[in-house]
Amino acid sequence: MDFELSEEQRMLKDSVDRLMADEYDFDQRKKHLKGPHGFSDGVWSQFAELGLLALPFSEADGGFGGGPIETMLVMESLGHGLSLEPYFASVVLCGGLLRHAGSPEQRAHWAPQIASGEKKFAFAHAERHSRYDIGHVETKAVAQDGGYVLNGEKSLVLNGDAADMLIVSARVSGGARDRDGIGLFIVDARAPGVTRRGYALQDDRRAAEITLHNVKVDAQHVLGAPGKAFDAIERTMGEAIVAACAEAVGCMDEMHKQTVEYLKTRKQFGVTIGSFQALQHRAVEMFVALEQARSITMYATMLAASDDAEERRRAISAAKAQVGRSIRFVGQQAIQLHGGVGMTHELKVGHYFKRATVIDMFGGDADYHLAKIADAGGLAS
Amino acid sequence: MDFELSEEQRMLKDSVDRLMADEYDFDQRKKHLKGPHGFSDGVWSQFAELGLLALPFSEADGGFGGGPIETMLVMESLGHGLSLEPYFASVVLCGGLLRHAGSPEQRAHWAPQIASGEKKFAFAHAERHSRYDIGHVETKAVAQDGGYVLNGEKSLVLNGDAADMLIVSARVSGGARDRDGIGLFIVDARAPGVTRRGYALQDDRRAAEITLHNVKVDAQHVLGAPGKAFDAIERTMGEAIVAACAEAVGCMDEMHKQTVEYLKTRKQFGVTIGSFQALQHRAVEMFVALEQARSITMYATMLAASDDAEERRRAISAAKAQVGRSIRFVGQQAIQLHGGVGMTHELKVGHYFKRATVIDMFGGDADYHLAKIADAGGLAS
Amino acid sequence: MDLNFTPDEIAFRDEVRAFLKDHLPADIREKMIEGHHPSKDDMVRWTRILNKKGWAVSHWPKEWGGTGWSPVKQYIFQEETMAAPAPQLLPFGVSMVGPVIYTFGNEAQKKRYLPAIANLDEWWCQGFSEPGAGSDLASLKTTAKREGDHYIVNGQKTWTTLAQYADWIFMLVRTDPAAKKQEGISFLLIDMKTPGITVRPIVTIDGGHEVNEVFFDDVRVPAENLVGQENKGWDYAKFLLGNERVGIARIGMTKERIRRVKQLAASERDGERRLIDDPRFREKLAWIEVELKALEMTQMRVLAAESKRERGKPDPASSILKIKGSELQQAIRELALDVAGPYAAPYREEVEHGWNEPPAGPDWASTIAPAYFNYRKVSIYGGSNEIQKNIIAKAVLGL
Amino acid sequence: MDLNFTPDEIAFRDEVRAFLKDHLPADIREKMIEGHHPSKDDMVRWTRILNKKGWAVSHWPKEWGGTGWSPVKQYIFQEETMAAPAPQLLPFGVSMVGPVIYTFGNEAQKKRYLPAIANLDEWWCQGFSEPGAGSDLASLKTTAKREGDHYIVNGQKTWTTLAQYADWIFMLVRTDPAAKKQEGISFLLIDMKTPGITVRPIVTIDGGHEVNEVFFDDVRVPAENLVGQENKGWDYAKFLLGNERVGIARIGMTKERIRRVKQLAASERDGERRLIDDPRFREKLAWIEVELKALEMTQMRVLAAESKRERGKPDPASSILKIKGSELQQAIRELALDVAGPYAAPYREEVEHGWNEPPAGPDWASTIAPAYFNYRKVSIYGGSNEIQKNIIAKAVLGL
Repeated sequence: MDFELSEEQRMLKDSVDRLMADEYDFDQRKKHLKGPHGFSDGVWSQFAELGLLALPFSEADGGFGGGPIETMLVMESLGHGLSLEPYFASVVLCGGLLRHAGSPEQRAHWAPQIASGEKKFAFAHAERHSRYDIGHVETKAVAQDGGYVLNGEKSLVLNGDAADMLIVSARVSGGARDRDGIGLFIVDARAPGVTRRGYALQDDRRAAEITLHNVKVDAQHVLGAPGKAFDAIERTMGEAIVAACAEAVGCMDEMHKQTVEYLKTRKQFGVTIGSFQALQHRAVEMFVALEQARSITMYATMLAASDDAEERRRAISAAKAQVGRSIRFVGQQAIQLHGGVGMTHELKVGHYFKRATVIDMFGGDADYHLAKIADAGGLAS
Repeated sequence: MDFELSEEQRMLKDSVDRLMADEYDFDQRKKHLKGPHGFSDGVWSQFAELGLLALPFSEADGGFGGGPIETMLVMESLGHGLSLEPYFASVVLCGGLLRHAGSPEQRAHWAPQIASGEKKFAFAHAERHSRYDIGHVETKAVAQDGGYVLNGEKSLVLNGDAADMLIVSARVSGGARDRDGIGLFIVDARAPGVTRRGYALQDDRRAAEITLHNVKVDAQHVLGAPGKAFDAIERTMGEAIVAACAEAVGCMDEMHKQTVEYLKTRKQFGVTIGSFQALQHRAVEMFVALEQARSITMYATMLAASDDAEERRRAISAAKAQVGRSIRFVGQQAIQLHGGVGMTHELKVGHYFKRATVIDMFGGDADYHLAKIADAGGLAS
Repeated sequence: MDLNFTPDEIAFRDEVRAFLKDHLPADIREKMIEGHHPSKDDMVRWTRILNKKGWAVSHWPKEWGGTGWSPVKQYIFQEETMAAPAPQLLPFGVSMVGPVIYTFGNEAQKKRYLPAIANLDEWWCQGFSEPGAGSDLASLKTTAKREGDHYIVNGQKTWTTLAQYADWIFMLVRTDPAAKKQEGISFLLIDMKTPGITVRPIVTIDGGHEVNEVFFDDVRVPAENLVGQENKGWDYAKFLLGNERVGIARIGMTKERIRRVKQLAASERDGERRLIDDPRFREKLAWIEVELKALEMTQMRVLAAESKRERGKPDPASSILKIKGSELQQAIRELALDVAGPYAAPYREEVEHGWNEPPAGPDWASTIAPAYFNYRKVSIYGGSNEIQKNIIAKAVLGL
Repeated sequence: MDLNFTPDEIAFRDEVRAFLKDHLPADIREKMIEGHHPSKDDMVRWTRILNKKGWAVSHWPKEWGGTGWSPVKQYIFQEETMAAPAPQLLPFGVSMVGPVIYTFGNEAQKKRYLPAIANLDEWWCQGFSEPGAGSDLASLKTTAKREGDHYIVNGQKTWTTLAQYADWIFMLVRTDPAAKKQEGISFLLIDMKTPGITVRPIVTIDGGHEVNEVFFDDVRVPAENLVGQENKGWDYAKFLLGNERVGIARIGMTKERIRRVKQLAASERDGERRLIDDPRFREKLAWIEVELKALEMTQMRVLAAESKRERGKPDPASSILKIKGSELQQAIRELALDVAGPYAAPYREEVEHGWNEPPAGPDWASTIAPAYFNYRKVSIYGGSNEIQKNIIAKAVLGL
């Protein structure tokens, strides 16, 4: 049992923290937001230079062999900075799919392109009625000429509008929610038959609705065995949920810090409002909720790569449930304790509240994951 | 819309309040508890003299024609006093069954005996696995010689050990939880074949486990049409739940008062602990929970006699759900804010906590009733 | 004790319902159901429809257009309009400055201002809060210095709701800087077109523009615009804030939102299953309904006691209405967030005359997250829930 | 960062488990599962079994019977014994006065007292709290006046856990009435057989007798029973209270209760349906498990940082462990109340050597409500959760 970071991990964390400190104060962030895709290409290049984009890939694939802990460190730091860059979509989600489903050739071909920042990826997976079911795929893939033809509608595709490449899930057989029969396909985002409509999210990141109309995919761009992709999707989504939890911890940490700072400086009735016991206790309750979220995220991080699928799933659901509930409490109280100014667009705390809320809605809310744990017979081993 | 009490209602309330004030201080209560049945025969006589035991019966049956509001007033006051007398079992439960299922002859025969306090009744209904389902009856009633023979086991019979008469539910047809096929039978508690084992409850009231072995019941002691008793049981239990809610409001009101009083007098660190804002706010939250319980109890009281069964059921479930949650919060916080002394048997507050907790477990807890409302499509009309 | 409305009250309720059915414009109603904010034009149209009927300022004295309704009827009217759902009337005129003017103003002021308020010919906003004051309203710094027959006003107000539309602002200003906190404050009416006034929008976290900062730079205000006596403004403000409690729980509005959430949950599918078929969802909703029903009874109890209480001295227990009422307004919007699920995430921009197309998912989803964010305000403004708890602790519990 | 125990730690855990399996008497284990309090004899038997193995005072210096285990191993040992479930060792000797004596006592005291503590040959109780003091421990009034080579002790202690069995009591007494609050306090050891000591039971709301009042009427205590220096007792008390935090979250015990509640819910039927088949029940349980898992990680984080911290100066963040740990101990007992349902109501009397027959329903149900009532104490004693929040606000958040 060891909660210390290795020397390399500490350096990694410091470098991302520094990047956020240097490039992501509130005014800089506003500027990044005005970039062509709603983020900063310059910062993205620095992600690449620091090796962040190569982090999760094996050394054989030109990466640094980072695991869930390294991803946690990066995501928490990005959460602190409220980064707008598509790290989560391109590296965590699509990098994960490539690692879990890709052939050595595919990994050798694509990993360096993700790692260099040259190609940005997006995972076109969710559909209109899939909600939190990662096995829900109605988009069709029909074999043709040794490759496949895709038809269907993809929704809420994170980074969908800025992506160069899409990884599309589509069904080669079975019904809408069958675990069997799902394939993954690498598609050029500008390929004929791909239509994208991009939009902003509540937290300033961007996503797209994507229509696939007779989109042709060559055999070499089929990721893994067609029809057998569910496991890779599940592992990737599990890792992504844990990464999102880490990002939320970064957001909550900031909300808590800013709230405590506000309590120390804001005066009312002639004293700092932090001298009121009821507000002190609320700040402590936020702290407890934050630390519980941090702890369970560490737990899930350490089990995210476990080969025991049951243990892994429960740990991930436990993390998302606790983090979800902490997000609600910490976020709502951060606004409440800031009072009126907390409601304004001009203060950073509301932006953390919004990012955290969007994360809460990713991959299943607390109720969804508690039900999963309950159906699995509970958490304790 | 009118929340004022009538002159008669106010006099009723005052008389019960005065009785409790005169006869139920903490030391008197300890004495009553040592009575042969764990309550005071003297106080019981005064109940009769004040007409409380005749309250719900129609004037034709020798009663005062009181309705749910009158019962609410009495029960809330008994809650304030932590009365040990079997008013709830004898008058509310069995009086209710007599009113809803009894023939004019049966009412004329029994109502005066309840009203005079001469006969104390108990409702032998629950069974080992009935939990909160009021239609669960496995005790058998077999027709014989124009009457019935009862066999079975009844559990958690309130006032079962002190009762002179029992009203027993038993099944003439159908399966364990069928709504059809239930009958009600008036049985002398000392009749051959009746075995009783009495015990105290956590809140100092008493109950009994009752075995019925070939107990003969004459035709004249069959209450209502055999097999058709469910509706009368449901109406009675509904009224009883609302009455129990009123008693709980009385308990919570006391817990809140005593806690606020304690906050005003108890000193720590040189000041009264009521000067600490966190404790002030907690006391306010208790107040809110109490007033919400009081309000919803009034609501259910006013609908308890409604002929719209759906509306009535929802209102009753709403009351029990809200009161149940308020009981947990108010009770737990009353102990917490009293600190160590709140944990002791020597302070009255803990006794209110226990009474309220037992009430919470009567007729279904908050989750049970929320599920009922949810299954009925919600509360709002 | 009788929960039921009298036959007269029921007839009144039916009359209100019928009127709303016939006269609430369909486009406004639709907008309210969809969770959009009514536009200035919507507000004006609706107020004038009500005013024509004689119902715009129902609680005012009959002389100035009031109806003479009992508190119960006032309550019924308010609940029915919220449930319709119709826009709530602009409170700054109808519930705030109007009552101050007819209670403390002179005859000239009454004639000048009251009819225009009733018909929304003039849009009012409220100049009470100042930067840094928060719940400590009396710490205000904006000054009004008497020069001849004018006051010269300097300072800044904030959280000024819908000041962007306002013709007039009613203000608390400091006229005696030497007096202690609550004394030395006066109540002024200021024409927003007066030179020296600048309005700057405050964008809130939901992306909306409801509130503003208002700056006053040597603004010359005729002395006749003073309401009541100089340096007595704090009394009028307390009177006004006391009135503000009427209907503060917004029970009718929450009821309407509950109906809406049920409807959305019945329309939205998780695969083949409707969300409303999830028992856990229904139980969460049931709990909100139960608490709301209890609060409605609490509201009625306060209301029933109201008639016996001195006007302008609200029941301190009405703080319960603010606390629980705001919690439930927030709870139902949080549950709506759960219903929208992932489709709460897309952001839909408000454009000049309405909204652009929803970016993704069901049409209705785009207002869900903004409403969740926006309604955090209801436990902050009008005296935060923490302040309300202080009030109850002191005034009711004697702590 | 690595969550896993090292191979050495796993081997240790297995060793502890095997030992518990073989040596924890079945009757004691059964009593613990059933939720009964262990008797004095149970405590003595179990402590001596552990002491024979050399594990009774594992965290003490090796010289006095300690094991030299790492903090992680201490944690594993504690969790495993709670999960067994075995009785917790009497803390007043092992965790409280023992460490004070070996840290601040003289050689004679160490020799006289420590071995008897380790073997529970002498039963200790704690004389800190006084009537009316509550969380303001330093306001104590019991005096000890030096007369020759004795102290004369007068006053009253309260909440003295299991004093009815005690051979000795360790006391905070005021030796300098003129000094200010925290000064002038000394730490005395007193033989409970000394004339002038009266023990009076306090019955708690669950009907149990765990705590007592202890009265001191001119009790003559040899001066050699003073620990450390006169008037320095407050320092020793702070040291002692700091140690008290170890394992305060009682995670292993709550885990064991979760297992128990699952088992009960699987055995209890609502008609034909087992309670555990109710999804709402399972989800409530799942939430307790999730929070407990998070707390376990928090505990481990505190533990991992422990080795780098000065002894006797606990991490202020460990207050989280007290707050959340006590909340979860209460939550699982509240959920057990839901499982017992109506059968929580019957009261079962504790009799001389155990319990009488359960009055109604399943055997296990009779301890459920008393445990629910009794466990309200865990958020009160040892510094109430409100005090813990004050500590975090000040020491961690700097408010």
